[in-house]
Amino acid sequence: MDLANTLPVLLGLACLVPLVSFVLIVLFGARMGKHGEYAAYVATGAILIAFALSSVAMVGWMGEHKPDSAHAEHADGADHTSDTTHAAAASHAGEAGHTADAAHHVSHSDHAKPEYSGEIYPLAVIGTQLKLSISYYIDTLTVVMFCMVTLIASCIHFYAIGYMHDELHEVTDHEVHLRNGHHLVRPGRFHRFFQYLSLFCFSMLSLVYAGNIAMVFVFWELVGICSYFLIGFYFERHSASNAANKAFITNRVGDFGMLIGMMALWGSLGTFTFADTKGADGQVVQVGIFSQVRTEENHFELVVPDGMVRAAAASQVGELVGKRSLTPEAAAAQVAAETPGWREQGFGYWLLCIAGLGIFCGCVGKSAQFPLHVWLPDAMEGPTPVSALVHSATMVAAGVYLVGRFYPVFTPEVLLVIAYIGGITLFIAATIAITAVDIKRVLAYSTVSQLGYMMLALGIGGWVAGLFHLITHAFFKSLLFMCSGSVIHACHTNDMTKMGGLRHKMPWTAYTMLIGCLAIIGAGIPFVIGFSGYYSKDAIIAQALTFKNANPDHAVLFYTAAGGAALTAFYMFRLWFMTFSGPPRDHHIYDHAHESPRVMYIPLVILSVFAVSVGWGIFHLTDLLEQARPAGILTKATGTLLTVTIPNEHDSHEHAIHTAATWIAFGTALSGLLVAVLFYGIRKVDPAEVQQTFRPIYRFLVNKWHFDELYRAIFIHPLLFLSRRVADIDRSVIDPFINRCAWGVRKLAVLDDAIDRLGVDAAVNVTARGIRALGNSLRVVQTGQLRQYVTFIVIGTVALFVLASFVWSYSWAGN
Amino acid sequence: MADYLINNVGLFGSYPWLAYLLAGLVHAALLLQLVAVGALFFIWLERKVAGRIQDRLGPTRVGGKFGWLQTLADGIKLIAKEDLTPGGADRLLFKIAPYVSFCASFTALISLPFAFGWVAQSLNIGVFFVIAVLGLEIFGVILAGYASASKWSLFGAMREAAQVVSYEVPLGMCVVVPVLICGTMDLTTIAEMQRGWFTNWLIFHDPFTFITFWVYFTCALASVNRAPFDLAEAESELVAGFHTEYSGLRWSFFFMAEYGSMLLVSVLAAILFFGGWNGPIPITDWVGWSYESGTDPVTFTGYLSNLLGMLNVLGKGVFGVTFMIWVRWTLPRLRIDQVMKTCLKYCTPIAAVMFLGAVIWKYNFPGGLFFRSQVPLANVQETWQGGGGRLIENSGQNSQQSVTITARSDASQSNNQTQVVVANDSRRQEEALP
Amino acid sequence: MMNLLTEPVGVSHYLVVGAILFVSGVVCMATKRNALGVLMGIELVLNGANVNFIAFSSPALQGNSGFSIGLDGQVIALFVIVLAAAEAAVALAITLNFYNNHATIDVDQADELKG
Amino acid sequence: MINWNSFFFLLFALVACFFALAVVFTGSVVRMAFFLVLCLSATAGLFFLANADFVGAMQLLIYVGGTMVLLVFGVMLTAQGPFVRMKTDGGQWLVALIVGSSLLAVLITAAFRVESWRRGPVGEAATASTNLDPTATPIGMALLGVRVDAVDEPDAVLRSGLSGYLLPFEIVSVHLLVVLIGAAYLARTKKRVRDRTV
Repeated sequence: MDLANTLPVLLGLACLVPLVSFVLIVLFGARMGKHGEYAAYVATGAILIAFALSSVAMVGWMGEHKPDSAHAEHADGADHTSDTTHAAAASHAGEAGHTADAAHHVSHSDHAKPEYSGEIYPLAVIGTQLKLSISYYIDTLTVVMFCMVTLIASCIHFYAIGYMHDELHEVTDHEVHLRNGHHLVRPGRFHRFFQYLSLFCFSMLSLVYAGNIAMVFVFWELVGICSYFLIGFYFERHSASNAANKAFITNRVGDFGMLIGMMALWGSLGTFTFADTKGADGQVVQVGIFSQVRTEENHFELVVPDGMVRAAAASQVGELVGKRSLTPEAAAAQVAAETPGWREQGFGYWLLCIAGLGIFCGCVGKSAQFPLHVWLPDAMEGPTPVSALVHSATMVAAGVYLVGRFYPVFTPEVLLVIAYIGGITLFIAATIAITAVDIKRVLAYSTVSQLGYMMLALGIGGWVAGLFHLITHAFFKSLLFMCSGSVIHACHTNDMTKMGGLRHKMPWTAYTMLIGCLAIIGAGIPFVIGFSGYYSKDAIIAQALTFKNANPDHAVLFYTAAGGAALTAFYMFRLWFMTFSGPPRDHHIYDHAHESPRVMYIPLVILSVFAVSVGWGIFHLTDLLEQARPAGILTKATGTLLTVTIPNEHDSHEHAIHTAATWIAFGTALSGLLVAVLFYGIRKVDPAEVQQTFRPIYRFLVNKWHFDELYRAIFIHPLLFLSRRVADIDRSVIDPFINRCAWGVRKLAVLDDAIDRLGVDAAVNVTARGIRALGNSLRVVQTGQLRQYVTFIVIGTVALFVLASFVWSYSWAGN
Repeated sequence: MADYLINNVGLFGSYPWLAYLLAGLVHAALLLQLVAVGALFFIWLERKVAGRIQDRLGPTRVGGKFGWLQTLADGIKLIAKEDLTPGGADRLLFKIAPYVSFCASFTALISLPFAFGWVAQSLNIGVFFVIAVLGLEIFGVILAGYASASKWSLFGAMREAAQVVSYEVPLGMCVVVPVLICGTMDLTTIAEMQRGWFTNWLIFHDPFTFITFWVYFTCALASVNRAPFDLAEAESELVAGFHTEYSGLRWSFFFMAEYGSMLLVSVLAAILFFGGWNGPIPITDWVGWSYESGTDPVTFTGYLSNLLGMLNVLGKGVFGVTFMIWVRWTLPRLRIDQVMKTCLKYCTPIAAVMFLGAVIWKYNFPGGLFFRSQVPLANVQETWQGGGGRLIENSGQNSQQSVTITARSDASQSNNQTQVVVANDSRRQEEALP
Repeated sequence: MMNLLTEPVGVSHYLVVGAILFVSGVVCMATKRNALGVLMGIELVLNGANVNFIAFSSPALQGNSGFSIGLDGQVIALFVIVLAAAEAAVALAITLNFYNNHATIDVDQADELKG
Repeated sequence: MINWNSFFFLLFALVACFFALAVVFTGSVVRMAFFLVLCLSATAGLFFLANADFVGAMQLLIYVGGTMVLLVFGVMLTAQGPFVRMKTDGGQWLVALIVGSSLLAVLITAAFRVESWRRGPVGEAATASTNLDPTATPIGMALLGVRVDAVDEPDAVLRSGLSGYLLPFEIVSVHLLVVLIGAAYLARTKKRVRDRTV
């Protein structure tokens, strides 16, 4: 299988099929079936095709690049010998000088990873610098993401067919009160829902497929707009439209940062593309971002590329070039000669940091990290399949994905920032989730905190760990959301305090959700086997432990991670118990609750199977990700501005650390679980009392750390104030001015009118009269007599013949 | 025949145009007596059949048994009758009209073969010609209806005009189907290609032709305006339709025309769908009378078999006419709007569909299922078909009357093979073209 | 002038026939007040044209130069015939319409476009 | 000796011309129609003589069987009284005849301009030209886009020019359909404004 040619085609098709279905549904959606029900089949078929294509791609990849278990982290703990040797080598290499390091690299995984990149279609070349093109960049991560997204999306499409069936006919929206007191009655939007889903799938897949940061940005915005549409799907509800706006605007903040990052990269490196673009003859015509930052000759070490150095040292460059004595070539040579020196002086390092931070800023917005995390919980206003697909599994994970993708560019400082942001997010979200009673909001916050986990993991150098958790989390979190969806579908409420005991009514949902919970808390028998979460979370904890050992003064991160695990276990099981166990709290709801249709719980089963097993060795997930690891990030990196050491990830496979991490993860999860059981399972402790005792904290948490209020005070109110002032200025100054102008123009128009009547009209009338007279004189020819016309024609013909023969024979023919 | 005379009889050798004249006269005479005597016979037949159907005897007295001289007697009476012309009539047209009708149905017979090679003037577009000329017949009717300045006549003529003009469409379509299957419009060739067992008859070629035949028959009934389509002379509404004002010989001409065209469409049906002179069982082939490979065109046995063939054709034709008579005395007359509906809403669509079906069938089974496409004895050879071209040399005939004997020898077998091949791939081209 | 009974006819003879048909058609159009008469005139004219086409297409008439436009002439003649039929149908419909509105088919009455 | 081809040509030509003139000089529409039919049939005969048998049959079928009947329809439907007569005054006759005859003169002179047109082929060319292929099948093929008659055209340029008539054929068929519908639409009965003669 010729991957270099087939992969782009396969995955590109996988991107395009949803687009096709989107277009189809946009054009004919309303006419598909009586109420547009076939739109669902179109969209589902499309995504299934995409899934099939990506699986083919995955199989092809596995066939080409065997995932070698040599440096995979063996989560089941077996076969430590190889790991320890590697780890030892790595750690030793860390202290050793460059030579050993280099040797180690050559021996170790720092050969360039398998990747396929290329340009499909050049969009525009502006000047000599800015080159926009549709290009692709495919490595294992891409393929894995494709499989994950398409698989989950397929399940969710099926699920949505069941979940959205109310939209097939007229919908009475009980949350919208019209002025006349009735509820809003509107036509169903079934097909529209699926058209957005298709658009989203297209954008998400293309985002993963994209080969340059500009393209990434475009699809980044596209998934943003999709999420905006889908959150605002019930846009008649104020809450929904507000949530949509909130999400959109918050994301804009992040994207602004991302733009800065992009500009920093492009302005200094002069390219958007990730990988080197090769010419027809195979040698490099344009060096990509990654290989500029981590060049081959110094073993993929992170060094500030020349472009950045010069961009930073603009003044020096300026004076060199400005010198009269130098010809331009000489100046260029001089600059090239000077560049290493400047780099030594640290020029451009901060620029690199800014680029990294900017990119990360976008990720913060998209995957709801600490300052910008407020939109995600409100985004739960959208239909549950949306929450399951967009706001838990794929789009919010896009931020993590992008961090993973841009990992080579991040300096240790940036990584530290990422780690801290992740840690804070993880902690805040977890604490809020404890007190939330809206079932979807609990899940939303848990999503946020899990994303925090991933960011943390990436930030502390756990590249594989973070992305591994991204994948596993995608499965079990979408599973959880869909379960909650089917619960809501059954109870028509989100409030957990009205539920309880539902597991008798809806066993499928209950037990699949139990599996989900176990997966997310990382339950498992230590060193033997466990749910998927067990492996990923272990990896993260282990990495955190390594990081703590490497630089003790950032130990807090490790504690956050560990505590986060405990909190997670607690609130997840709180959710499960409150929903499914115990006596029903609201009998009316309980009596009307029912198991969801098969089309809804079959996807649950499928997903739960993956949620259990995706971490196991059979899927080679970690090995695959290991392939995708960017070259050069296995070396210990130390920050220059901040004192931080990003440890080698393979150190975390070291036996001691691994064992400790496993036990810690297990312990924390277990403790959280026990507390949950204590509170809600066997109800030994009454939560209400605890709330009373810790009232202030409880209030604080219930109010979500007063983030919304804070923002309202800091941003929204000043903005409103400002806009009011502006409006006043508008009324008092600009409007009068406009009115004066209008008055003047009217006067002018009167004048013009006079000219028009006296001058132009007169001329026109005279002409018209003349022509009329002419017509009157000519009308006699037009007798309207058919036969006369015929006669005229014949006469004309004869005349023509005669004339022609005469003229021809006497004048031209010359005889 | 002309060539025979020229080659064998000295007198004509010196004056060939005399030979042509004689030949033409003979042909004309033969056909004329066919029409005239046929008319006499059919009128008698119709009376008898009508009588039987209406549970009476019909003519019995004249000419002893079965009253077989009845129509002759009537003919004599008609000739003896006074030839009236209405006062207000357009005399010229009034007088001419019957002859126009008669000429039409007579002219159509010209290119109608009665046995292999026995055809007055064989055109390679015979079918087309027959249909076209048949369409002319009503013209006389219209003239008659108009010229005799009488409401009844005018109405009758109008109705017939409307009816025939609209029925020509499905009729044409039906006729195209056999043409399409045989790939030629030459009646002789069409008949020759159905040589052999009755399974070779085109009506059994495929389901579509089978249905087509019935549509054809309906439309033929209508276009010779026989009951139930005889609105032109609906005696209960219009006194006698277009020939109300006619009497005597002119009147009888209309009748000859009518029966002539009945016979015509029947024989046409026989040739197009029932194998012409190739009977249900190829007896003459077995006894080896029918023309065989390499033999001279005119042989005695061949002549005999042709005679049998002609009887065969005429038998089929008479059967068809009898069938028409039977239908006439069985079915009630339709209303004009029903007639139109039958044409436009049923016949035309069915014919169109059958045409399509036949096309598809022919394309999928070029040889037919059990229809063994015969190598026709008489074959309109056209040079473009390659492979041998016209065999003017071995038959001293002018290919204007293009009946030429293709020897069924291997050589000309291969010729025909190549022809088939060419035809096939040209068909492919048509398929490929749009 | 050759003896028409003994010598083979050429294109010219056909052309003459065509010309006569054409001209009589034209005269018919020019003199008949009956709309149908005019229609017949048109038919005649088209027929004259057809005769010419056929004459040019037939190699049997082309003297010894032997050049003929071959099949094209006949095919064009076919198209002319078909279009003539179409034209007749439409013209007849128009005539009927005219008759419905004016209770006559005298083309001299149809001078509403008179200037 | 008599050249039968010419003889029949003369016959048909005379009939055609005679009845064409008859059409012109007859008053009654129906008689005109009748004469026209005879004229056209004679023309069809000319076509047969010129070895364009398919076109001839087409002429018979469509013109005589179709167009004429349509015309007679018109006569029937628009007849006021049994015979429609509309007199044309002599002046117009005169003008028409003068113009017509001048046109005739022009055309006939044009007809005899070309030398090789004046007489038909003689000698072996004549014998070659008397037995020509029937043209029905080539025409059918040509209408389907295959010029089987031009397969052995020696001149490559000409051959490339000799493509079939599929497209015109299609266009004409569609055109016929349109005409069918349009005619039906035009001729549908509306309320008749009886006594408003303009």
